[in-house]
Amino acid sequence: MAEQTLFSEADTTVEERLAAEALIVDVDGFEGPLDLLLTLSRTQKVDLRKISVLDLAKQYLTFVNKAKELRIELAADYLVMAAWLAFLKSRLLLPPDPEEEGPSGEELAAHLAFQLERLQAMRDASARLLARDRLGRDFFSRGEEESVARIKTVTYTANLLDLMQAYARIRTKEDFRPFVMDRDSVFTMEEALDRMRHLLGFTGDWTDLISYLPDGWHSDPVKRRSATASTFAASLQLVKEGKAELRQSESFAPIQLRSLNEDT
Amino acid sequence: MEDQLMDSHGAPIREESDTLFDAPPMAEQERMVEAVLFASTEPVTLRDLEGRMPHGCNPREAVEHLRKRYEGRGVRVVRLGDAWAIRTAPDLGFLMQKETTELRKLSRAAIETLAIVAYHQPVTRTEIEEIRGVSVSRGTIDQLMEMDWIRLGRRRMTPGRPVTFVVTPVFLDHFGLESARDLPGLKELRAAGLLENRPPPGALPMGQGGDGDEEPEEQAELFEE
Amino acid sequence: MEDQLMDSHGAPIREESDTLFDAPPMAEQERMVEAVLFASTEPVTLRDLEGRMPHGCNPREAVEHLRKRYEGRGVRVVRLGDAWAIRTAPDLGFLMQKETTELRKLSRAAIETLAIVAYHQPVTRTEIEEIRGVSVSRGTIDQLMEMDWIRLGRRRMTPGRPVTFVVTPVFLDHFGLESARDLPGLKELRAAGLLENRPPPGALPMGQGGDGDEEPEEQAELFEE
Repeated sequence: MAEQTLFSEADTTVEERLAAEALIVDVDGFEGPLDLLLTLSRTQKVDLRKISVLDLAKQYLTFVNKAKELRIELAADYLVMAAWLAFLKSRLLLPPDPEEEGPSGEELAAHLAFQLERLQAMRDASARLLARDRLGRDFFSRGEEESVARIKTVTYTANLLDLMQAYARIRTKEDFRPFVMDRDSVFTMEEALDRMRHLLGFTGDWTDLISYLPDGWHSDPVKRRSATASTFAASLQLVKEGKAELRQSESFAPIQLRSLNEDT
Repeated sequence: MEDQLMDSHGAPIREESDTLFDAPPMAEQERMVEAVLFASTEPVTLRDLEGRMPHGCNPREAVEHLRKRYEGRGVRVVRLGDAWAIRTAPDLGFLMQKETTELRKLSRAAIETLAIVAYHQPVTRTEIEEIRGVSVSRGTIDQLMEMDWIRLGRRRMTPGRPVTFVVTPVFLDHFGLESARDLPGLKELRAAGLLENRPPPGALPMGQGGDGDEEPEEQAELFEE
Repeated sequence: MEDQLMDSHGAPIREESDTLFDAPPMAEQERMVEAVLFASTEPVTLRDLEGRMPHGCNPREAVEHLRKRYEGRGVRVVRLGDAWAIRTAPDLGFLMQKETTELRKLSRAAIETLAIVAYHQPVTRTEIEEIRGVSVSRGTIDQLMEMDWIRLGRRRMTPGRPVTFVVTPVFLDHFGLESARDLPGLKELRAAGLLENRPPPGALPMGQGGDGDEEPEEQAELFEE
């Protein structure tokens, strides 16, 4: 950045400096860095094809520095462009490094000039478009549409925008559901506990814990895992409460559960 | 147009100096009347014509020329009270039948159903209901089929072999699409600002972050040729 | 004009022996086209004309005759893509102050985006952003689509299959263009290479905004055949 300040005062005339200040006051009016570059390029008063990209890069960097001095917040786009132009400037000023990969400074500069010329061309084109004779201002359509009411048919219409918005509406509806609603593969411990407290009354003898899994939670591995875990946790809770007891004949054998209330 | 002095009713004030300016030639006056009668939303009176045309014009004569010119043509210059208008020749009224169709907006249920068929085709009725979150009435499907915007596709190779729905060439034509695959995806809709609601950050359910809502295998089926 | 057999609704009676009757003479076909074009505020397609006119008519030829007939008159027969319409002559606009509608004010971004779509069509959103050097703001595309000046074109056959935008017949009608080929200065711009989509040498910082939110692999999957 220190390097850029070298240019900021030395290379600019009073006129240019005033112009730059006017630009800064107006910074909100620019539509992005390319637009700003195009505006700056006007101070060179030459055909865009003959523009000096190096001068333009210097002007831009001066502009960004001034904005900083005046504590004007520049959008990230402008700063990215500033960094890129600083890079371009160094490439243009330093002799080419044969080791260095990638496009040369001249190629990059030529492309930037092309982009500016293309943007200017589109600006001119839109102005020419708007200057054309226009329907409803210079020429007119039939004022009184004739309706010869003879056959009346109802046609339902919709346009593409309706269609896309309808689809968007449906698809975004889900974005607003509470998070828990989407966990349809999770069987919570509260649910398991509820279910087991209820079932325990009907089962007197030792029963496989797996048989307590709710219907529909057996086949899908994700659901089965969740239901098994919560059912097991719930059974531990019941044991702790003294309502049931658990047994397992050996490691990895089925775990069995029995109600204690039945015995007493 | 020249500046004109207007009286309190907006009609031009005739002055002696009028004769200093030549009125446009009659052929030009006829053109003017033709354009005004064509573009006006209601019949135009001679007085109104005079008010609009340059100084010194003679709309009565110009209208008369125009009326003669249109004799035997597909439209005629007709007098309605003290006003003039252009009307279709009565013998050609049979060509105007299409003008009388009444346009109505498609109902929300229908447009949503249509959107789902377009984006998810081939899609079964059950799937439509799952996506919309409400049941789809028989009438909605019937209406869309009657309009020839959707039709039956192949039966799905799943238990029950449910029928599927796909969109028709008439649909593509109406919506100016070359194919259903030209429809923008959710991300593109969002990027184009067509999605009003952005979910609050962090509240995304799993699989909603990307276009996870489009199941690849369904979509592949979608565009089978 | 000839007498025609009419049914109770005033429509000509078609008989089985359609082919026995020759199509109406060209002068009569011209009258029919004249009546239909006059009656409609919207452009009418050749296809629509053909559908309305009796069997065997040649609306293309009839409309060409009609166009010649109206040369130099107060209204003109204009071509808009494959549709036709009657519009007032632009030099008479000054007579129409009453009809002038307030043209919707477009933002600079919207106008530039419109011009880019018109001159570069079919064009993707990313390309628009590359040319303008700034991301397309939310709602700009939306607004132009709502005005029915641009619509979706074919998807680009590049990775990501991005949607493209093209201008509509309504756009052509509004700006009095026969087709997008008649855009002012199009040839010169093309000759100067300014309508090319030149890839930047290496990576440029600008115009990259739109790319991030398109997932090539998802989209490719989406539209696999």
